[in-house]
Amino acid sequence: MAVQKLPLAKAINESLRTALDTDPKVLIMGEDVGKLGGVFRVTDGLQKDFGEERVIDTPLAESGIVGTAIGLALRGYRPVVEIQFDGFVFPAYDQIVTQLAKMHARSLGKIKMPVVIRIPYGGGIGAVEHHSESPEALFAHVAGLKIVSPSNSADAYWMMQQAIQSDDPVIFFEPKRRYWDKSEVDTEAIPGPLHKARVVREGADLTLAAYGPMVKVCVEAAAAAAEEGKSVEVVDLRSMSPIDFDTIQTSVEKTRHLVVVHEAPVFYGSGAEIAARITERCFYHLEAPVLRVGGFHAPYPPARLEEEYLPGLDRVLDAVDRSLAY
Amino acid sequence: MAVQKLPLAKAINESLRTALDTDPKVLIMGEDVGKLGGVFRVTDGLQKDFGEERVIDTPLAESGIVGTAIGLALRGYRPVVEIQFDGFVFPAYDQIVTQLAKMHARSLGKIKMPVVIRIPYGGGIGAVEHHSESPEALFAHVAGLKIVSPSNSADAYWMMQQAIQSDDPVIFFEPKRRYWDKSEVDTEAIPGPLHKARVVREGADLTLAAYGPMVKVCVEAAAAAAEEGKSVEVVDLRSMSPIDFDTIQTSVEKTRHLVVVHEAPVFYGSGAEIAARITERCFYHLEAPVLRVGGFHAPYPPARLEEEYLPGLDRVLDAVDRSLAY
Amino acid sequence: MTVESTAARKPRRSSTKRVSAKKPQRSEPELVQLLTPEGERIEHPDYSIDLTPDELLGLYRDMVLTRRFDAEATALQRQGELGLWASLLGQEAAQIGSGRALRDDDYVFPTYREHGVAWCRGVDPTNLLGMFRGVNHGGWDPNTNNFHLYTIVIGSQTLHATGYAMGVAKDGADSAVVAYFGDGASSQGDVAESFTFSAVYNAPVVFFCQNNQWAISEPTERQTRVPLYQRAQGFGFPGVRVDGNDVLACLAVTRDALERARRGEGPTLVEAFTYRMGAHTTSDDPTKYRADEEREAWEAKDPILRLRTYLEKQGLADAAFFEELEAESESLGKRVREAVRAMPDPDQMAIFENVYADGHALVDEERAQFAAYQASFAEEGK
Amino acid sequence: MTVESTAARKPRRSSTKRVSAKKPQRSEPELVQLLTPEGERIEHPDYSIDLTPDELLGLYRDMVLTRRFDAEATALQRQGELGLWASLLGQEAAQIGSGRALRDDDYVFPTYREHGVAWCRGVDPTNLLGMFRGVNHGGWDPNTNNFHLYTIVIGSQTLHATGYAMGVAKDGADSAVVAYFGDGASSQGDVAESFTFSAVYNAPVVFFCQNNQWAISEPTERQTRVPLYQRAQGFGFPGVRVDGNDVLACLAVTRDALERARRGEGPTLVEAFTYRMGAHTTSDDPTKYRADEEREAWEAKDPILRLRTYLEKQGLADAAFFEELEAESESLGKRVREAVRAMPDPDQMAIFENVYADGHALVDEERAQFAAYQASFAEEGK
Ligand SMILES: Cc1ncc(C[n+]2csc(CCOP(=O)(O)OP(=O)(O)O)c2C)c(N)n1
Ligand SMILES: Cc1ncc(C[n+]2csc(CCOP(=O)(O)OP(=O)(O)O)c2C)c(N)n1
Ligand SMILES: [Mg+2]
Ligand SMILES: [Mg+2]
Repeated sequence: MAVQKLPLAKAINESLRTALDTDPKVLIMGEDVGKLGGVFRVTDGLQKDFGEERVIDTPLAESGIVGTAIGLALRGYRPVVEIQFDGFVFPAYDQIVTQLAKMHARSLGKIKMPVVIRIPYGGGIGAVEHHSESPEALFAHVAGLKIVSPSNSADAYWMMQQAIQSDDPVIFFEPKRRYWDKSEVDTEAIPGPLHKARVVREGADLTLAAYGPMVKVCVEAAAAAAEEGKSVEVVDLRSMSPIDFDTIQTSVEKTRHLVVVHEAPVFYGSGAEIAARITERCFYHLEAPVLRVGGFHAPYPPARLEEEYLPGLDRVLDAVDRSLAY
Repeated sequence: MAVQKLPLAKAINESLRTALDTDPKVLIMGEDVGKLGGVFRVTDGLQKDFGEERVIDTPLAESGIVGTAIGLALRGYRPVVEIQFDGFVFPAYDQIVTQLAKMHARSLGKIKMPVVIRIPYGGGIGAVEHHSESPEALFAHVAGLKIVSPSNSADAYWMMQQAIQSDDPVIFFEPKRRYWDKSEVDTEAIPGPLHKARVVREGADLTLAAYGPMVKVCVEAAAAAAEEGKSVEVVDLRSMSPIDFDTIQTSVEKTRHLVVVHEAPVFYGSGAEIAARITERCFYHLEAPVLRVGGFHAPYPPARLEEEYLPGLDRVLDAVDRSLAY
Repeated sequence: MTVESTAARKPRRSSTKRVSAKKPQRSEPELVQLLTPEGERIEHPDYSIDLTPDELLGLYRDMVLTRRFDAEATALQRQGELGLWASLLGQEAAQIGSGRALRDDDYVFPTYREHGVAWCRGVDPTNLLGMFRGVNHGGWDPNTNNFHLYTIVIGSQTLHATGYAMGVAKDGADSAVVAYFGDGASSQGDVAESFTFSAVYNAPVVFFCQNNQWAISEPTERQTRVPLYQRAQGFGFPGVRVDGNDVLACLAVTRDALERARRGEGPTLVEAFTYRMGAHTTSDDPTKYRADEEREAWEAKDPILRLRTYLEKQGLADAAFFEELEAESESLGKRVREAVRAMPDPDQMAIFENVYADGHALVDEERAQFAAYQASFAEEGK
Repeated sequence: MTVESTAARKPRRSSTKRVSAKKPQRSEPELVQLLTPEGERIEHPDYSIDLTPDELLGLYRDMVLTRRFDAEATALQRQGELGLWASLLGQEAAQIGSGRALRDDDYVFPTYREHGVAWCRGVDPTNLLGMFRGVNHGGWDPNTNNFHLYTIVIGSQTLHATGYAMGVAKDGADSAVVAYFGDGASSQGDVAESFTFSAVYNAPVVFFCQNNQWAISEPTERQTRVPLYQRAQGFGFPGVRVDGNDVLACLAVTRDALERARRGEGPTLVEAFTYRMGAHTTSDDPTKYRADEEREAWEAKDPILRLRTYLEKQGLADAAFFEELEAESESLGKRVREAVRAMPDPDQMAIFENVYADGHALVDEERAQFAAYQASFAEEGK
């Protein structure tokens, strides 16, 4: 295959296919992942090619899905679990937080938990309640979990490969409104580390840090800012636990301004952690406080209001202006 | 009763008794809350006096407890639910996050959810796994919930009264290692607002902000610092959602140094939110970055290590020194 | 490649053995039926019903109008007026039969598909559409018609219903509560917990499971290997399977279960065996996972058709009745269409409303900031 | 005060009616029993067992040593050597009977009370104490003895067991898995979900519920109004109630269930009807909620006593055997006592170990900071 232009969803599909092909211990589990190929078709065709023993339609019970995935991992399997939508991960929250995350430590390292939990997340697709949320902070606070989110097809492919190969549980947040965005994937490339951030656009005056669906918005904001003569650097964080603070720090030491952007509510969100730590690391470099652009402290609104709710180009640029005005 | 010295647990017991007495719609629900009076005896004697219809031993199922409490609230009741220990709230997480928190907004304000969830939390009692955690950030990120924690008996009494009277769901985190600490309760006092922070010790050089079990540690740290000639102000936050940023800001504008202390892991914890927002509000006042003292990014350790894990006097003083050294 | 890995790729004999053992431990159980697919009235030893001609015509009218409304909603989704629609096509008898068994003071906890029950409760159908249009998450006051908001997180409403029923019992009232859920939902822990709580507290609740045989793409075999109504017994209360396409049987069985609840005999599980004739929602494509023949076979058991046959055979309805109903359907469709199109978008400041009943400082702050931010564009625009 | 509020204070008639209706829908079911409390061997039509004298003596020895170990642990807790202990007193037959039914390649998922099962698996008893002493959260390698770590979050291990069993089936192996849980746990959604998954995938798992009649202070009536073994049927697999104080019956019934699992016939629920003779844990005070007479009545059914009576009646054991066993018990107690006292506190840097298998930048950073911070005291101390 080598280099190919693929939609993000298809890149994940290819990555899962590769994993099923190379490691017989890899399993796909979830609601409707079989014949239907998932409600977003991310697992399309996999059951047909790998059979019902490898690509498993589960009962409608998220705690059961994650709980049995833990048991399968104990038996030596590497389950890749799909949660149908962000808002439906909570029935599995207990198994994730009290069991999956802690099993390695509880066993003093004897047990490994190579489980990937795929969660299509975020808004912007005009959906009903519970289908547009960004709950990553609720997992990142929990030790024992790793949290990542790709912003483009190449990362989707490679980060999924790495997540499956990881001996730690990885929550893989898929930016559902980017599923159909095409970009290049080189399946023979040598990928960088899973938890390393990437500077996707260089700039001198201000750093925008984002991940998943908001990277695109930030790149567009940087382009718009450039037209006004502001040189904005964009960092794609890729990982929310761990966070690659070194890359952000390097950027901020240069630009002296940082704005963090995510869809999730700002209050207790990942922007808070980044702001707190980068302020500690770059106290004498920062010319403005770290600003945060994100969701409000309110339930994700009905679809007709999501454009206002979601941080868009204008809100990001507004924060850029406010930061630079300090 | 008026003014009396009570252990914190007993103050809550009295507060629940008062609520049961004054409002026939108030119910107590949970595992072992009846004859046993709860594993910490917080509901001691209540079933005896108010009967099994008001003080209800439930099946061993936390999702069921919160889910039926929601139904009872819909019917006009005001359930006060006990979760036996911090680590056992997660089976109820889905009902709390997707139902309890959102019902008011979902109904465009038609439905109110006067449900209190009591959670004994935090470490320091030498317990086994899951009995010493501080999961407040996992709730504070969620819009629709209010999160509070008292640090002393008077607050325990009055904040519980206010939580029960609130038409919003309140998660009431009880600092279990302070259950036996006695302090004065005036049951005829006129309490301040539920979500307002309180300056518990005035100081000029640095602000320590804490809540629940860590307030005591911070007050002790302030006393120790005073001996070294450092004047430390201590703010008892009392509420983690909303957070009374105004009170912290006022303090920090004076002291220009802030250290936030909590037992919960620092990463994505409430200290992050406070650091981010106070830095934004007090950018030109702060002479040092906001420092955070809290749990590590690791599961709460076995009891024989908890003294090292928990932020104690020394770690707080160390942060005070580091902040003042900027 | 190791031996183990080969095992994972090809099922071994013993693995196959296990799989084959899965098969038909089940024999199809008896359904409670009072009206056959051919429109014959039959008797059942435990359930009887005696309706006036007007009541029969009423049930027919309810089903026809519900279907018409549902079809209109599907069309509105295709026209872009709704973002999504979850059709009840095929489940009219289960919903109207159970819905018409209710008293005003009973309380209903629906899923997202109980449009027919909503109809019986007197909820204005256009109110149901707000959520699917994306203007709100629930567009009616649950206490006006004792009909709770649609719940999307599968199974969670069964606990709300149980708690509500516990409250009814505490109040000494003799109303009952109905919790609707699907075959897929039966796997959720919350549903099991609601069985436990309702049994232990003897709560006056009826669990009404519409087994439409699919949970999106998954057939019921992915959720259970025995008929679902049997689930109740192990929790200590009765379960009964009713022909979900027989409106009379659904009415009789639900009425009986409600009476049990009122008499203080606690919960009952009713499994209405029916069929989802359409897609899961307008976003779904059932051709990916099920054969047309299955749907066609079920069309022969259409709940509306069979009651019509019966009414006609019995001479209870004449052409005028059907024509009038057709006209009424058309005007309902028109009314719904117009109402949806006229439905205004919510004000953007609604984002900040009703997050809390008693207010929250941060919400106030964010509201003010957002208002100022929006105003800054208005300024610029001038 | 309103009428409603009065209602909430005093139960009204209809409320009382509901309550009274709760009562005895249950008649005590038949227990599988092979050895009566009086030590008589009896036959059961479906379960039989034929043990050699050595096997019988082995079971007796297992129970005695387990009880001795348990008593030692309780004593060690009183002496401050352990922070907590969850005693299995009274449940020896359930645990040894089921534990001895297992093959080496079977896998066990315990709660926090399965000390007797651990014994059967060959886990060194002192390893069980680390968690209760507070030096670790689990002190053995689960794969060494196919005995998973103790799980404290009630019910969650039943899903792990089911997943593991799904894996066994996938591998084409003929081993089986046992999930232990309590009567209280039966209410948890996870347990119901494990029933659903195991039934749907026909997983080779035995659910072994020790109904010791109490969940801390709550009697089983707070969890169910029918006997728990009946729960299984509604999920499509068999449930059986066994006399949990009869080690022979527990062995026979578990063996049978394991064989079913191995034959590819899927899950079985075994309810071992037994009694928690002691407190829930050393932190608990049962005088708050239960009468002494109840415990006393159960002491007459003591699992160890009845096997002893049988052995003596049959002349299978002489005084020398019991004396030797007594000595062995004493030396076990001593060994455990000494081992616990010698158990070192963990190194403080262990806080940062094994959080991740592949490392995590923040953990590395915090570990380094903490080490430097600790070193600063050492500096000062110099
Ligand atoms: C907790 C949860 N998980 C997943 C979903 C996504 N989902 C919506 S409907 C559905 C299938 C429901 O099947 P069933 O209970 O049979 O009801 P039906 O739609 O057939 O009426 C699923 C999986 C959800 N809404 N909630
Ligand atoms: C999810 C969860 N909720 C609550 C607890 C606290 N707790 C520990 S043991 C117990 C009772 C368990 O009863 P049962 O299942 O009958 O087991 P037993 O202790 O009687 O062996 C409770 C409520 C817990 N450990 N986990
Ligand atoms: Mg269905
Ligand atoms: Mg028990």
